[in-house]
Parts: sequence; C-alpha cells; structure tokens
Amino acid sequence: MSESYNADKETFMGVPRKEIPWWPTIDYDKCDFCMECDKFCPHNVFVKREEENKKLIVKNPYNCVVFCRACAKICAPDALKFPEKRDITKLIKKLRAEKKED
Amino acid sequence: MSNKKVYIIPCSGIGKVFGSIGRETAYIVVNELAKDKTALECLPLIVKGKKEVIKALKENKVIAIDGCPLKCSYNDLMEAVGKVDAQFLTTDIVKDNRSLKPEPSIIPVGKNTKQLAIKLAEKVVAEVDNLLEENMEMND
Amino acid sequence: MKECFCIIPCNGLDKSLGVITRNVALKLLEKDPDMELVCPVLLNSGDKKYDEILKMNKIIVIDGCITRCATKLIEQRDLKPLIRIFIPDMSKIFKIKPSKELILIEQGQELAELISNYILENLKSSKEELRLVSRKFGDIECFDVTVDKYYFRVPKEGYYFNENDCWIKPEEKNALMGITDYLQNAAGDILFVDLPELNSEIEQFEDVGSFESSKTILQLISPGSGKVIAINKELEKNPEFINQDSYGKGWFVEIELKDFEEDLELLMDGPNYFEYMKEKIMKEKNHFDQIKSEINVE
Amino acid sequence: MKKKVGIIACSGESLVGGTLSRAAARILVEKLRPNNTIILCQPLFMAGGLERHGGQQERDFVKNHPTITIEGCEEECAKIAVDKYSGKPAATIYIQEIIDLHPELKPKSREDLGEDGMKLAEIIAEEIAKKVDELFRSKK
Repeated sequence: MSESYNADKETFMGVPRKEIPWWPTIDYDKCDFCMECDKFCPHNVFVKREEENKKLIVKNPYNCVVFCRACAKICAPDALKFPEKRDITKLIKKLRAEKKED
Repeated sequence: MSNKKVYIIPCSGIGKVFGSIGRETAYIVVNELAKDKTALECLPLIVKGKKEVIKALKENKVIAIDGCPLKCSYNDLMEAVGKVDAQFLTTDIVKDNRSLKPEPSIIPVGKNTKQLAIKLAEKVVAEVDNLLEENMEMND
Repeated sequence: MKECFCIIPCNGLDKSLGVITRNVALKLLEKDPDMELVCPVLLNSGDKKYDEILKMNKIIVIDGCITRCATKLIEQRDLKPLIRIFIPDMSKIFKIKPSKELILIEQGQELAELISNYILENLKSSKEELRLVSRKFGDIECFDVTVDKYYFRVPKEGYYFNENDCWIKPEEKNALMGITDYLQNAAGDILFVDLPELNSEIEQFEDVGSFESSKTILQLISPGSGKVIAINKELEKNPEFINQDSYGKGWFVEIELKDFEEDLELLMDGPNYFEYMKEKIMKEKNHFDQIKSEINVE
Repeated sequence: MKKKVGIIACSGESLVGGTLSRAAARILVEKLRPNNTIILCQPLFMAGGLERHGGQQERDFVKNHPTITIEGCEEECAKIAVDKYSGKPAATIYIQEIIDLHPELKPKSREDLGEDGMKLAEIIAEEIAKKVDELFRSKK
C-alpha cells in the first residue's frame, strides 16, 4: 500500500475501517514461514521478523481489504484464519444504522 | 525431408513475460532442436513489408508464436503473408503447467520461464516435422 | 415436436474421412436415440422435411474434410451450429491418423467412438448454460477514464457494485455477477479461473471462485446472495474474455437472487462506484504502477 | 498529474540490437525511471487492429504522451510505426550509435547478452533516461 495510506481516515462502506475487525490471524502451529502470503499481499499487512521465533506477524491489520481472503487461499498449510463474513456483514449494517441515527 | 524451411515468427512483445517465453522458444528451436530446418524472422520487418522476407515466407512454411490472446504475430502474418501453417500461444503452455509460474523478469528470464520455453519448443519442433513431412507426400 | 439435437454429417464417399463422419453420426444416434439424423443429400435437395427441427437451432455439424459440405449446407440457411466437428482436428486431438481405406477398419472405428463420446461430453457440459451460451451483450453505456494506457469503464446503469470491485446485474429474479475493469486491470492477463459449483448457495461478500494471472490471485467477492444457477464455462478455455469484456462476455456466474433488496443496502450504483473507483485509482496509483511494471524484481 | 513518457523498444529478433533495446527498456522502466515511464508493446502497437481490443490503447497513449522509440537496427520499424499511427516520436535512440561509442564492450549474442552486453544495456538505459528527463524539463 502506498505510504499515503493511513488506516484511521479510511472507511469501508461508510464505516471507519478501524471499527471493522477484519484481518488474517496466523496459526503458528501450522505456519511454516514460507512467506508466500507476505510476497502476495500488496497492502503490507504482513511484516517479517527474521530474528524472532515468530518470523512473520500481522503488523498492519487495518491495511487488509475487508472481505478479501486471497492470502488464505494460497496458504498451503492453511494457517491463515479470518472472521466469519456473515458476522462482519451484520456488524457493518449495525454500524451504518447507528451512524444514520446520530 | 524436403529442402523447404520452416520460419518461426515469435510476437516478441515485451510488455509481459509471455512474449519472452515465445522468443526463448524460438531461439531453442532455431539454435538447438531444429537447427537446419528452421529460421527466425523479425515480425516488425514483415509488418513493414520487407519484400525479400515476405517472399521467403510465402515459399516456405510459417509458424506463429504469440504471447497473448491478441495474437499479433498470427494476425500480422495473415495480413502480410496471407497464410500461417501453424500457431502457438505461450499462455497455453503456461495453462498446461499451472505449477510452473513464469517469473516476471524478462532479462534474464527466470528458470520457470526457461522450462516453459523448452516444453513449448518440443511441441513446435513436432509441428515443424509434421509440416515438412506433410510437404513431402500430399495426402488427401 | 420435442426439443432435440440434430446431427448433420457430410456425406463424403470418396474419402476415408467421410466414412468416419458417417460412423460418428450413427454411433451418436445409437447412444442418444432422441437425436435426429439429418440426411445431407435430402437437405441439399431443398426438401422441407427438416425445416421444423432445424429451427430449434441445436445443430451438430460433422465435416469430414476441408471442403466442409455439412457446414455449407446450414450456412446457406444462415443457421449457426451449436457444435462443429472437423474430423482432421479430432484425429489430431486423439492422435489417431485416419487410414486411406474407404471401408471402416479398426482404427477408424476407434476414432469414431472417441469422437461420438467427445460430442456427448460437450453437450452434457454445456446443457446447464445452454440457456446462456447464446447470451448476447449489446454495447453497454459506460463512464470511462483512461489512466496511462489502461481503460477503466463502469456501466452507467443496470449494474451494482461492492467496494471489492465486483458487479452484479439483476434481471428479474436472477442476476449475473463478475468483476470490474478496475480488478481485471489490476490482475493483468488472467490465465486460470476456478468457477464455483452449480447449485451452491452463496451469501453476500462470500468469495465465489477465483481467477489467477501470473502476477496475482483475485477472488470474486459476491455482491449478491442466492443460488448458483449457471457458470460461464467459456472462461475455462478463454479466461481473457474477462480482460476483454469484463461486463459482458467475461461474466462469471449467475445466481437466483434470495433477497436483492437486502443486498442492495451495501451496494453502489454506476455513478457512485465510478467516483469511488477514480478515487481508489489515484490513491493506489504508485502502488498500481508497481504491479503493472512488475518492479518486484528482487 | 505529470504525464508519463512512453517507451517503444524495437522487438527485433534477428540481431543483438533487438535484445539490447529490450534490455535497456526494461532497466529504464524498472530501475531508472519507474514512476514516469511506461513500456509499450511494439507488435501490439503496430498490429493491434481496433477490433482486436489491443492496439488502440497503445496508439491512443502515444497520441497524447511523449514517446521515445529505441531502434535495434537501421530498419527503424518503431519510428516508422509511430509516425504512421500516432504522429512523430518525441525522440529516437539508435542502439548502433551507442554500440559504436563503446567498441570495448562486445555483447555475446542475441540469445545471451553476456556481461558486456548487460553493461551496454545499462549505458543505453542511462542515455534514454537523460532524454526522459529532458522531455520532463521541457514540458512546463
């Protein structure tokens, strides 16, 4: 993502991005640090930490595009998990309704 | 074998790596696999209408190797020479080998790209022999 | 007259290719008695017998050699075949060279068997989308913006969009879905598509199949909810349709809508999406160029 | 928004000039001036008929963006094509001229530039980059 991207003023469907809990969670038991997801993701959600034992972490969760799960699709050991899309849709509708009231 | 030659005309596009697969394939066929039976020619020269080149293509066999569905080599040859004896699309060889993803870099080409070119070159050479053999005995 | 496929073989007698064509037709009839065998000679004589079934437009043409008499027969009546079989192509695919004899020998028998199965296979797979294969897309009125050498079009009406750059085109109780010009430009030449299963139920924003270029994998994130009733099988052979005509020929899947009013709440119409897309292009401009000129040269 | 400069490199296949022009074009667009240059596909530019969805994008781009052609040999296919379809190129670089300035560098072959060849490609790329900067400065 270009540097100009900063998550606080970004919105998704009229809802501030920061209020939507959508990002990949790494299951470190399965992950073999092949780094395919980091190589793939154009939005710098993942960041490498070569020297630590957790070599890859989700550094910028709000850079992740809501509802996009492409990284999970190419993860061979299936170590990337996302929230249930159904719940996220409900949450967005709730937040949009609240915004309309105030 | 007839004394005829088979001209290999890659589209040599450089916007994407698929053009490079076509060019690498042409080099492998012309320099290694079918050295004496094939020759390489330059597409822009044909489109520009260079008489000697077009004459040679008309009198021999022509294979077009294209790098994307727009098929410039095939379409240009049909316009300038009026015939294409066989055509290949490099994206087909990529599709047949889904595990061999071509690397984006084209100078130098990556190892997957090289392998794809070799696989395609084998198919092209089979077609070269077919065309030259077909040339020999006119079947019905 | 029940809807049925009609087989029109050429009647080549002077070549082994014609003999194989005849046998393919007979084998097809054996395997699917509902089919109608059209005698090319009678058809050529202008007899009215076949007028009715030909109008059903489910014609299988089988040409033995390059003169393609069977194709000419139907083209004279400006009909278009559903499937066009050309024996030399088939012999290349199945790597069986027809012999010279004019009577069917064992090799020709095997080829005729393979071709008749090939035809039935093709008919079966296209049955689901038969209703849609002849889907015509007139030219759609679009907004468009050009950035460097890339066109970004957005249809003005009839299409709705989500922020994941996928579109939905409702038609009464069904709807077509696909990806926008923005997404196909970002992907580059699409080489592989993974289409969803027929009759699978989808929720709004669920990922419905994916498409892959040499640079990236992108998913169709469904703008609508409903049941998959048709998939664009053409894309498996020609994924470039998505790049060439993302709002028409490049359609991806058709669903039977469950509750479009509900879906609509989180979708944008043409004009709004066009503004959203332009802003997105400008914001991601540098990073977008990076994908385009493949700067990721390690 | 600053207008980008188009680069059309000769896609010649029969001699090392073509390979050099492609190598220089890629080095320029990827390393030297990534944000203000765009590579255009020459065969697509010359051949892409309107009905084939392709060429028109390249030709429109060249009509309203300054474009530099890089010629691999004296045939000048890129320059002629640009003149014909979109109007005069902003500049033309002749590979042969630069090769003559550096006799000490001998590219190996059209298939493999070798070390000298890559150095030469870098020099050519630098040359084009200078032209790109000139065009940017001259455009207020």
